[in-house]
Amino acid sequence: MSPEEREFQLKVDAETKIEAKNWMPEGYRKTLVRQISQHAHSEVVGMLPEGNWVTRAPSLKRKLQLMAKIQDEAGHGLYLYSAMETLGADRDEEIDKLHAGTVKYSSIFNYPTLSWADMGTVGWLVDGAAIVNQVVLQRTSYGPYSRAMIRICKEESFHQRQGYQILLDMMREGTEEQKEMVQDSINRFWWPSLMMFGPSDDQSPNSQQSMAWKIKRKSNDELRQMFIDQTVPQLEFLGCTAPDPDLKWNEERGHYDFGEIDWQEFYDVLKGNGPCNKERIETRKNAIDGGAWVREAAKVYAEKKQQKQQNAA
Amino acid sequence: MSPEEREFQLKVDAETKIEAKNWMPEGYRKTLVRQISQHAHSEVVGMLPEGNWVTRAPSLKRKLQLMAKIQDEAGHGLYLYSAMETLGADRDEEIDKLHAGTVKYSSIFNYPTLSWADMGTVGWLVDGAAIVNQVVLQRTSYGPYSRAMIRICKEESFHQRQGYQILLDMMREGTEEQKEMVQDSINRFWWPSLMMFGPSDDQSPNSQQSMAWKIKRKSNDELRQMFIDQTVPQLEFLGCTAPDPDLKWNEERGHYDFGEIDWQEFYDVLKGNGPCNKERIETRKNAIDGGAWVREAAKVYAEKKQQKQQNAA
Amino acid sequence: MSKTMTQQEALQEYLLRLADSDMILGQRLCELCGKAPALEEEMALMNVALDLVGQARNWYEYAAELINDGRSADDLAFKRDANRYRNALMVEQPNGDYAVTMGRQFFFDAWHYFTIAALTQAPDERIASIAAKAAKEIQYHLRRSSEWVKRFGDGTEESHQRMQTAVDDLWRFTGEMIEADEVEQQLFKAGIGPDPEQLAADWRGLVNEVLTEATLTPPPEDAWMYRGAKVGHHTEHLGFILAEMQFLPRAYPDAKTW
Amino acid sequence: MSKTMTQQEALQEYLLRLADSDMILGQRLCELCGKAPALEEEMALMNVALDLVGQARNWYEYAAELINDGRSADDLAFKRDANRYRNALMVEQPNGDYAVTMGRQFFFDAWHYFTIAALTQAPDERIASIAAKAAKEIQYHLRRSSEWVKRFGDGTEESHQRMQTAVDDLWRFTGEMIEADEVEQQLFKAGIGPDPEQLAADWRGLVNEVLTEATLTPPPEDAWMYRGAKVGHHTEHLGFILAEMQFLPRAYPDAKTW
Repeated sequence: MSPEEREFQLKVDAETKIEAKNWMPEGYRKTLVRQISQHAHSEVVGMLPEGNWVTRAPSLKRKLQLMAKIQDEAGHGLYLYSAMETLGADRDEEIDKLHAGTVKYSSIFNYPTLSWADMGTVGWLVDGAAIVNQVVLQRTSYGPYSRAMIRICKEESFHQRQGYQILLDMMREGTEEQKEMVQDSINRFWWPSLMMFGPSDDQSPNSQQSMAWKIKRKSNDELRQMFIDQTVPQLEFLGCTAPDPDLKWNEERGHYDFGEIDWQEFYDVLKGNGPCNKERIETRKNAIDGGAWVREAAKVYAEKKQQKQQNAA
Repeated sequence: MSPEEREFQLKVDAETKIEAKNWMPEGYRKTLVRQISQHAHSEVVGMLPEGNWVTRAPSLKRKLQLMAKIQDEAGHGLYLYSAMETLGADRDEEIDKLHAGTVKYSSIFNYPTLSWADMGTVGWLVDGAAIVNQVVLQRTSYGPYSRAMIRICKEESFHQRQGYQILLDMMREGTEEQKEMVQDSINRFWWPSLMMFGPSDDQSPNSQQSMAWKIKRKSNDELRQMFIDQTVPQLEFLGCTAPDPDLKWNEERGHYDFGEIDWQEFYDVLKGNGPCNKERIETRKNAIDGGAWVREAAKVYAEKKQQKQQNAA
Repeated sequence: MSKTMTQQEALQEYLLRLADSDMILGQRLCELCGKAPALEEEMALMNVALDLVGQARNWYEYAAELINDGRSADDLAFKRDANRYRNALMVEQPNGDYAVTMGRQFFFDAWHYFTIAALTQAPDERIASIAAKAAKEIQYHLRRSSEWVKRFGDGTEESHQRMQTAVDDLWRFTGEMIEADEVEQQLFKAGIGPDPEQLAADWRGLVNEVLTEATLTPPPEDAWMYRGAKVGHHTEHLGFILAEMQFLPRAYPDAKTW
Repeated sequence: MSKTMTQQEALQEYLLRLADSDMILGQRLCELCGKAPALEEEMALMNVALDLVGQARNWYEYAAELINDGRSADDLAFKRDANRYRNALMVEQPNGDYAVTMGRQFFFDAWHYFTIAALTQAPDERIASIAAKAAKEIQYHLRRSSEWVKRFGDGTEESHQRMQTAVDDLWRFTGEMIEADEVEQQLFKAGIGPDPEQLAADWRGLVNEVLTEATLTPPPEDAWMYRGAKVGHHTEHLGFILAEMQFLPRAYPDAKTW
């Protein structure tokens, strides 16, 4: 280890935040850029499954809530891209990589949203799983990322409660059809939500270095267990079930046991073979490529304006 | 008059049909090409206001009827273009003129279809007005046009009865909302239907020559009066009213009197300032221009196939 | 419109126009979710849409109270068919390219701005207070949309061309916004609504100013105008918007909550 | 699917699949009204759509009789939400360009052709007679769509490229059509439905033949396949299709007739 690396690691170990201006190992920078950009892309792509229902929200209240949530997500994307740019990465370049398929986003957004109940389930399970990850990331070693996480977590928790409330209202006051909608939605999103924590620890080779650098602070399996342990009581409170016959409390472990994840599906979706991979990327690519003339016009106009001001000065 | 012209006029006067191979005055040919192509374009553009509701037809029966009607209209377009081509005109060229705005189609299709009841009203009033015109045109002097009209009239009458039945069912067995829908639809289409017969005779300078050539066989005002006289009893039978306070039976004339048409509106729509002029032409233009590669592929494939057959021979 | 409209009826009608225009424009902007030309625009569009649907809710709630026939604000939004909707034709036009989106927004914002400014002075406190909150939001909408019209008009050759086309195409829907009918005349006389002549003059003044600064050619004032929204005769677009927007409440009529 | 499905339940389910696929493909073709690349195609598309919706009506009517819970054929078509619809994922895909429209049609027609041919032999006379009428129509559909696939594949460079892209993009929706689930297995065993293995083999054979003649590359048979329609898990498109298609019966629930 070089003296710089040693000093860096000491700071990390002492829980001193690394800032943009500080020296950092190239691997640390790269890992962070990859992780933050994936996270930012996920916020943006994550707007699409919600956008799919925002035009069909069933009441003014729910429509406004969903719109506010989507707006927050665009905001999260912006903070995160900014945090990423402090590491010298370029937002447009990273977005190009997303569109070319060389950088990923959370696979969960490759699942379709098929009923209004999915707006509840996405809030409760998907944002819920994200929060479990993000709560830990509030203490991540890189300052700008940590601060973005603190801000984002607060809003995400709000979204999660709102999502849960959608389901709870439907289960408590809804018709049989609405209740069925909720259960069907949970059936579809349960396993994909568990997959959000990534492969199991023995299949996750990059994790160890990330743990040492305190980019990552808990292992995939630890986070997944935390999520399940907090989620099952909420599930029961709803009066719903999980599509997992092996899910049950293990007194000895003090945790819920659960069935084996379908890793084939996980890797399929990751490889591009998910229900909506093609549509999601196409939509984003069309938006950005189709908007090139808009951004160009804004740039040219700003230059003209600046020129005029200079001429006037 | 040249000897040819004299002979031609004698044939016309004797009610002998003029055929494609016969000599005819250039003005006769031009007038016919213009009239038949306008008629063909009207069949095609006329599919659009119906296409607007075919995806929203309220029952299987009505959906099937509307689809069959639209299919018939495409067929009418094809017969008419064929009749037109016997006069040496080119379908693609005439369609280009339509898209460029230099050839017209029936202005009625520039009005929007805003409710399901419009599918009844268009059948009853719009096809009804068209039939009044077309019944007379069955005896038009040009053979191919006359024969196309005979075939078309039969189908149009069927459409008209179906349209009337839609309205009648709604008026007799419908809810208050459905009845209101019918009356509103009649209110919107009444005057535009009367305008379908064109300007009043004193404003219609081309008519006289067309009458002499027996392309046209009755004047605009005569046809309009025929239409009103046959339509008012049907309107009363429906239990609906016309948006014309001056509409009433004139015992002396043996006809219905009616109020003054808003000729300003008529000329506005004709000039392009109708509610849907822009959309209608855009839709047609996009269909044909966007389909250029399709037609080209079909042509190239047919050539390749022919080439192969020749090589094999 | 009925000849014997009471002031209360005129007011209900007017509130529905305000609410419906907000709602439908908000809905159109929702359609753009995930499809905007930049992430900053995603945020801004959803922000504007959120303001509009929020304002719609306020107007619907007040309208529902006045109508007082058991229908809620949600019923007014989700259970009326196109012939009952009273939004301006402008706001139901498709999003088109971003020049159309912004042109539509600008023409509407300009109308909205002066209308709501007048309503902040209404003697009806409920109206005044809804308007006061909305006025601040609309100030931002108008600044934003007029800025985009200028960017496009005075940006690149392509953006100028697109913006001019959008202005020309949308122009025919501007007439009915600034042309008062009986309802609006009656409310003005009652001291509630804006002065129609003043509104038209203000709107024209601002639109001319912005288009001119944007190096665009304002279409002729006497151009042919499309009318009908105020009596429920919309363009063919509205039916499709409502089919999508109202699907759930209509498909699940027994659902009491969502 | 329930584990204790009776043969009658399996049959009802199967009839709905047939009906729904016909209905949704018919609906997609209706969307093209006035937008086809030639007037001859307008006629042909509407002709095919008319056949399909007509067949849908026959299947719905029989299904309604068997289900016998008071719902009519119209109720089955216009009052079920997406989770109850059982059409193949293929037919709900958007029209795209004409290569997509025709590729979708061809993949479906090939399945439809062999399926309906088998059903003409069903011991249930109602099924056999509906199938017999449909079989003639489908023969024409299949001839037409396979002809277009060949025209595009072996036409111009552009059309070849578009057709290959359409085939590649649509391929993932073919798997579930020729992969029998419990319902289809049960009906086959009862002598009603087609032999699943035979159907798959026939479909693959024909598709390969046409694609090859069209100079197109058939995607790999073991490619990843999208599934779910048979249990009501559709793509995101279906909800929008139904919102539009079902609007009137849902918006006017008291209307007894139209």
